Amino acid sequence: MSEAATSNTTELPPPFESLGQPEMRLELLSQPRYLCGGRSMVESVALRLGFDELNAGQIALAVDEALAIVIRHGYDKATDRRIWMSLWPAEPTTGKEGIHIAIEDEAKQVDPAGIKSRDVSEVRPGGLGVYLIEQIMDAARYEQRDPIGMRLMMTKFAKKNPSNDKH
Amino acid sequence: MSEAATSNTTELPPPFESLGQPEMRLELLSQPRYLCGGRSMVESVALRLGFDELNAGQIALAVDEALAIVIRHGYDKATDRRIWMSLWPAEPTTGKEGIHIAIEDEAKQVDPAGIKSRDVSEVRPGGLGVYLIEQIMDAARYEQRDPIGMRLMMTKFAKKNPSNDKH
Amino acid sequence: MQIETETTSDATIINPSGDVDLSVSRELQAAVKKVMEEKPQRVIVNLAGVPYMDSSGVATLVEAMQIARKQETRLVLCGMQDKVRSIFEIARLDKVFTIVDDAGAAASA
Amino acid sequence: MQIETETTSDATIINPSGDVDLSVSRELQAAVKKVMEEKPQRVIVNLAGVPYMDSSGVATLVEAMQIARKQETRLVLCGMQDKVRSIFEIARLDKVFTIVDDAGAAASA
Ligand SMILES: Nc1ncnc2c1ncn2[C@@H]1O[C@H](COP(=O)(O)OP(=O)(O)O)[C@@H](O)[C@H]1O
Ligand SMILES: Nc1ncnc2c1ncn2[C@@H]1O[C@H](COP(=O)(O)OP(=O)(O)O)[C@@H](O)[C@H]1O
Repeated sequence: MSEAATSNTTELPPPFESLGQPEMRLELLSQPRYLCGGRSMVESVALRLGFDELNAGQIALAVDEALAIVIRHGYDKATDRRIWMSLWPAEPTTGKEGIHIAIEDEAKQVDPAGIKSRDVSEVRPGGLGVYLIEQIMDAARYEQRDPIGMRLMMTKFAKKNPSNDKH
Repeated sequence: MSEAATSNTTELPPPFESLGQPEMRLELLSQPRYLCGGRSMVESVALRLGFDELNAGQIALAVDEALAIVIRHGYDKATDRRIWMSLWPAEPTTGKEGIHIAIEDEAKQVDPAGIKSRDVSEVRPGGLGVYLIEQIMDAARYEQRDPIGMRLMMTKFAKKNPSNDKH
Repeated sequence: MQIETETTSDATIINPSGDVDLSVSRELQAAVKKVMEEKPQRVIVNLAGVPYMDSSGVATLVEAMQIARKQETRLVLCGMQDKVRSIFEIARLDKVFTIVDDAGAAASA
Repeated sequence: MQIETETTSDATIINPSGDVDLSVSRELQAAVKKVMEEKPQRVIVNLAGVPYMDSSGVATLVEAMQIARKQETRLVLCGMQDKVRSIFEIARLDKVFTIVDDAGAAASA
């Protein structure tokens, strides 16, 4: 049990509830024309939180893909639903420069285990969104919100630690 | 009285309550490092709403100035307070391409009439924020929120109408 | 986004400009399909004017490649900016497409 | 933001890079003040690496101009990108500052 407690404190991404009020929180309509606003915001904040341009751009891509998945799959392209994106600097919770991001919706709940990236060596259009998110972020986790909707938690650090294990 | 009713429906910026739920709403901590997120978001959305690059950039500047005024004057540079920015496309309410923006805080209330732009022909550092907002936006109005805080309502159209009066 | 198409004696060149994301990828898809229907020998998609692309844009280009292969059209991508190249690399599609630096090189790639 | 300063025989050149907004304008202010304390004949602020500036950055430069006038330092701005020029124009400061195209022109303006 004490082992579980320890691994809980280092869980990545950290539990949503443990992060407290986000430093930025964006609510947007489920319309593709607003994707640009979400990703631009994240990109410029990531630059301020210590990421270089390439990595800030990739975080923006991960966010764009996550929002687009909610629009296409969660809301079946309905344009009158709401999506929330929350940001926290990773430093206070992890001691490392980086960012935690949550994407939340009020869509039908699905089994998080069923949201998987596919084998990209098979070249076909589509099915890249989850793969890109997993490749870009250091950690990503889908979960069911209480009482409705899904949540994607993501964490990325500005610089990889030479040693993976700080303990 | 009927005159007042007519002029109310064409008031610019429209009354906050008349605009309904914003299509995007950003809540941010009162920290200068997050200004970039607010202005980048607005800039890219303005481009999608029909503004050219120069005007989208100027709207971003107006938003940056408005947020900075809240941080400096409303919150006296406290970094743990909240600011809200809401966006609506102007088309549904005005029939013209453009954007409505609201910036809200929970700061001490001041008399909106006291928030004025200064004479810029007198060259001195500072005091340009309100002037820039008024120059850039087609309409801007400070008001007291109920029950606390201030609100800045702003409207800008993508293209000036050749005739100013549509009626 | 704007999409301009030009036809030379050797190739049809598609020049999209602006971010290609979910809100506009269908426009690119339609433009590519229309060009492919002519069954040109060579189609060049010049991405020099595209600062950003997400997976919906990539999907459109993968689809274009599949059509191209069926009808023996040569499909070449060129002018990729760094951010756009990065999504092709992460998705391991940088070796699947023929990607060259500029429109000049694309004419003979 | 990063600020590099170089000194030639004729001038001190300040090269800020990155957006200049409320979060970094004090760094620019400190760099400018430090340079002004040396009372150089000519100070050039090269804004080529500054894609964005808000009124806190402008205030810093107005302050620099006031110091420069008092001590007879020549202050020249150069390399302004369109967006940055636009705030100087709106604030009607484009005629108050000496603004030239590039560092070469600034050396003799
Ligand atoms: N919020 C969500 N609600 C429902 N399904 C989701 C949600 N998020 C992800 N998914 C699932 O994850 C997958 C995302 O697919 P993705 O990798 O973007 O490829 P594509 O959308 O092109 O098929 C889909 O299979 C979808 O069923
Ligand atoms: N939310 C607010 N709360 C208090 N005062 C405000 C608020 N918004 C604007 N003001 C007033 O408006 C003015 C804004 O100043 P500004 O034009 O940016 O110049 P500066 O901040 O450089 O003096 C200040 O005089 C301030 O008192």
